[in-house]
Amino acid sequence: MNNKNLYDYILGIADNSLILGQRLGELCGHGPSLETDIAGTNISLDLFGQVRSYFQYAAQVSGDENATEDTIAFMRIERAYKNVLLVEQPNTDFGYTIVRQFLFDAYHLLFLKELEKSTDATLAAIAKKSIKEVSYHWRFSSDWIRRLGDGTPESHERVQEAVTDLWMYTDELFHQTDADKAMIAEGVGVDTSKLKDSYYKMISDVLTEATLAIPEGNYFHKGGKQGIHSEHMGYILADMQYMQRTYPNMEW
Amino acid sequence: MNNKNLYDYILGIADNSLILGQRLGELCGHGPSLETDIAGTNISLDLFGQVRSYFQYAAQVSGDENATEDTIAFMRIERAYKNVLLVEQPNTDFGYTIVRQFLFDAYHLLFLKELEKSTDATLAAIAKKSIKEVSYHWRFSSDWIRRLGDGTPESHERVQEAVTDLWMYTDELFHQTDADKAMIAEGVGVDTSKLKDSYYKMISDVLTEATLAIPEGNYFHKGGKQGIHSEHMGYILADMQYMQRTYPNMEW
Amino acid sequence: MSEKEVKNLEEIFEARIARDEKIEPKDWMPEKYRKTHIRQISQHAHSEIVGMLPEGNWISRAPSLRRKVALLAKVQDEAGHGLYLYSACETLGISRNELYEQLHSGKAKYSSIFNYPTITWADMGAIGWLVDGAAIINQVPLCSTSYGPYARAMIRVCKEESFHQRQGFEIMLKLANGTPAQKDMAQDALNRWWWPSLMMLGPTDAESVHTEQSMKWKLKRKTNDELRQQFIDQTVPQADLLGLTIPDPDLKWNEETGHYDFGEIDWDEFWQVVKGHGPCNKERMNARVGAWERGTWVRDAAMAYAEKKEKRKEVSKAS
Amino acid sequence: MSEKEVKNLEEIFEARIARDEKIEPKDWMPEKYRKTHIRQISQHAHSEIVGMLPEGNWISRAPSLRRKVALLAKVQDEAGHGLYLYSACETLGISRNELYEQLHSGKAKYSSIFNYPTITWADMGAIGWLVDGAAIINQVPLCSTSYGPYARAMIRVCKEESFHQRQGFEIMLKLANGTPAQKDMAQDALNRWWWPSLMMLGPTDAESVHTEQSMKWKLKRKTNDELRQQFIDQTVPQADLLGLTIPDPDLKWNEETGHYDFGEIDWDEFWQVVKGHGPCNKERMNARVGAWERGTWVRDAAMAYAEKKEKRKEVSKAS
Repeated sequence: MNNKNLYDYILGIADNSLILGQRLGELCGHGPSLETDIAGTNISLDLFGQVRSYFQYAAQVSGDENATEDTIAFMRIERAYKNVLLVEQPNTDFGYTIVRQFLFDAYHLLFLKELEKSTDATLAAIAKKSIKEVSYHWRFSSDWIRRLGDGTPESHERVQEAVTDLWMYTDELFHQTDADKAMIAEGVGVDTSKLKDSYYKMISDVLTEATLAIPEGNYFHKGGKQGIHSEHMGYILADMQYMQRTYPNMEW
Repeated sequence: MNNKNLYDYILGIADNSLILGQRLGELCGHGPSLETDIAGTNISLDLFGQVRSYFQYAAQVSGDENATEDTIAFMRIERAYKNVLLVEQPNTDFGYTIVRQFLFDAYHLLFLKELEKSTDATLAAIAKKSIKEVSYHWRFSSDWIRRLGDGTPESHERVQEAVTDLWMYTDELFHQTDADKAMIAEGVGVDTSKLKDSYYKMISDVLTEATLAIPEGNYFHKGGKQGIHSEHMGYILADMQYMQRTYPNMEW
Repeated sequence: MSEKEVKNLEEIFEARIARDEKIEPKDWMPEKYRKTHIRQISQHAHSEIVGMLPEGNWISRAPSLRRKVALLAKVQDEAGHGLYLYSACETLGISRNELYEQLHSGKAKYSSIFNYPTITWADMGAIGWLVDGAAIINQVPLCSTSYGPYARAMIRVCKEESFHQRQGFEIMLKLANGTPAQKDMAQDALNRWWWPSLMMLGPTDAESVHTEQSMKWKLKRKTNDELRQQFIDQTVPQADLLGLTIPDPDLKWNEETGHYDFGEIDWDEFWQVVKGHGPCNKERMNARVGAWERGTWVRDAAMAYAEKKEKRKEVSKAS
Repeated sequence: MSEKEVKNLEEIFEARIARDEKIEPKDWMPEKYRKTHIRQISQHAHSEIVGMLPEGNWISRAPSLRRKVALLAKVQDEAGHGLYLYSACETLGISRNELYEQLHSGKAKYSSIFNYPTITWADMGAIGWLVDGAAIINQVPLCSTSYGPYARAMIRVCKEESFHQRQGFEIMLKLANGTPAQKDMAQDALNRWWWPSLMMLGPTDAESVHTEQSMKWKLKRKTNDELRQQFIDQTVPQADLLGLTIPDPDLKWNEETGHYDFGEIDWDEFWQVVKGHGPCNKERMNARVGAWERGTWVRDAAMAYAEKKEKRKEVSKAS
């Protein structure tokens, strides 16, 4: 592959949307209200739409004429998925689901606003289109953080617990792989280290407004970007890949 | 295949143990006490041991030289699994797990005692060996029915709910497929219709002793023996087949 | 109001319906009209949201990204249909919470078809093709029903349902033209969904209790048996196109009637499922009630937050 | 007892240990001996039951029936070890419930190695080969420790652990001789488990707080660093046999010392995991506490039933 770094870089972006979209898809029909069900499904739809654009591009870049958006989505082994640990965390309850979304959306929005300036025209175009969608995701998740944080004592406690538990996955969002660094050097990739302050300010502002405490933990987990996932990931893939693995080389 | 009916008949027996063993395996390390964990794992072990004997025999009978116990266990599509619906029901809580076990063990024990008389020497031998194990399973599950039924008001209520819910899967145990009928006619298979009264007496006696009500529902579900499973089955198989599907044709 | 006045209002009301005028929420309406509409519209709304479950079951396992996106969009549409229909129902003076309460307690019904399990990917095709197909046949006439909010909701619903049906047929077509494994999967799904789809058009006219009144109020334009015949006549050529066999040995074209004759429907099964004894009645109710109960704290939080916000606004206005 | 009497008893006690006599539950023992043993035995017991989780994670996905059966049997053995060890610990006058309470509250520790995730099938091989390998090195000397019940439990544990280690090595061997995908999987597992396995032998001697006293009581026969060197010396040739590369560029045979030299261990990581910040500390505790809490009603029922049965027996005796 000529563009191994670019290929890896695209997957590094898209796998986050893929796995988060998958997690949201699991909830479809099981939400606390029809409205949240619709919104969650909508976010999942947006994310998978983005994934399709990224993987179609990755398939081109791969130089492998058998590669398609679907082979990339469904036919990799677990160690080859590059999503951050945050997005694979389980749908423990609506609090965890929303906090996971919130912590990702803030990053995602900041990231896309920079990716829009990429020297890679395709990535810039995907970013431009996605920003509108992700702005809505961010509005939805941060509104719910406010509602749950400043709602009832129970909701406050539950969402605080989710914030505290998921906080340790935020730092990985800014971790740079070798492919990331190479792409930053080429002007294609986003230098996420420059987004970190804005990110923590952005989420801290909402948490404060929601009367929630900002966790003080200073230890963080990483590994997802190197393909070292949590034990949840295997089960996500077992379902997600089930059809492609069981009925290989077919069209659907 | 010369022995299609015999092959199907073996699978019809073994798939029950396979899927129930799989369900119990999911619980390993998550039981209410170390002692129940050990017992549950032990039952799972026994069941998988039986499965290996049955499938090794089925592989021979199949006439397919590529068939092995593992291709039979892991490489079929969902519609080709012949287990009853009872054994695929989820591990909702310890009450459901025990009731599922209890309702199956009683049948399993009666069935094996007849299978021991089969004109098929291999099946008779597997049955003979398994009876000892399954007698222990039955003792374990029926003891727990007594404890839970005649324990606390909460345990009584919970186990009663499980009995009521799972009752509708009992009749399928006695449903005879075409392969079953053909094998009964040949003296190989067990005429399960003759076991039905003993079965309901056996479980009703324990339920009564456990101060539990015998459900009055007279509608029953079936379909598993024809490969029409519940929606749970796909997820069981996604996990169970994961490795074989993802890494086909390898030795482990 | 005197009995006479009521009688007078009823006459005016029936005359309006006969002239194809729409009845709107603020208009006077007979109590029976209101009750019948609440029953039918809520049953329809419940069917949409329970109907999300069997299809939702395959979102995590859809075999391609394109299909996953389409399936998500479809299930989302169903949630949307639920939303319009609950809203239409609320115009009749009942709250959404009361309607949920009726669903969760088993007092309200939903379409029995959703009590069958979705066990292969082909079921996503069969549901779109057959179940949505039958639904459209039931629903198209409702686009011109007498109650305005229901008629308007149905126009939107029907448009989307047609799209879903085409999407389902397209899934079947791809399978039917695919590998032997895929073709088997398609045939198997047709085998399992055919008869329940026929039952979706309701009991035979002889057994149907609401037909006459419903006809008058334009809640029904044709009898169940007529609708069923229409569905069969429309679907058989589609099955031929797919190269699939409808699992009914008695099915054959009748030159004389210009319709297909078909075999006996197993009405025992139908009534068993209606009574709650279908393969998934319990799972479906557990899923709905479970989601509702697990969501209580979330809905409470949203309400508490809205109240706080309102109060703060008042305080800031006052100061 | 006077101070002098206690002193006298202590002298007799230490002399017995020096003579390699076993201390039994009913024997007098210094309070510190009792406390140290409760801490170590329970930590060991907790490690067995928490250790069921990372391996239990692969039971449902084992790639063959033979491997599934072996894995089930292994995890069952670990539960069994937990059982003997809790029993041994109970002889020191503490109940199993108190021990669980200490685990669940985070007061008692368990082996940090179990806070790493098992993410591929090869991890089942690596755990058996490396983790059980390191455990045996830790544990074999305990078969002749001074406290009788602990020593006897360890004899049984060690026998089974050796079997587990061979089983793990056999999994690795099969992978290492398998397809490229399998070999990659094996190498990847070695890469991830190597350093945590070295850490299992405990902090460097300089940092180790319990060594001296433990040596005297035969809870320890060698220092952590000696044990670690033994583990490395034993494991390197096994890795060579597998054709796998140990992920340590500084690893090389030292002719002079007759041992392998090895690279710097990341002790920061070790202490982070000990402090509760490993990749799975939270998951492991949630799993244990969750199982315990979900099981309360079951344990209560068993107790209530046993009491009823007892009472009935008394009544029938009395009558």
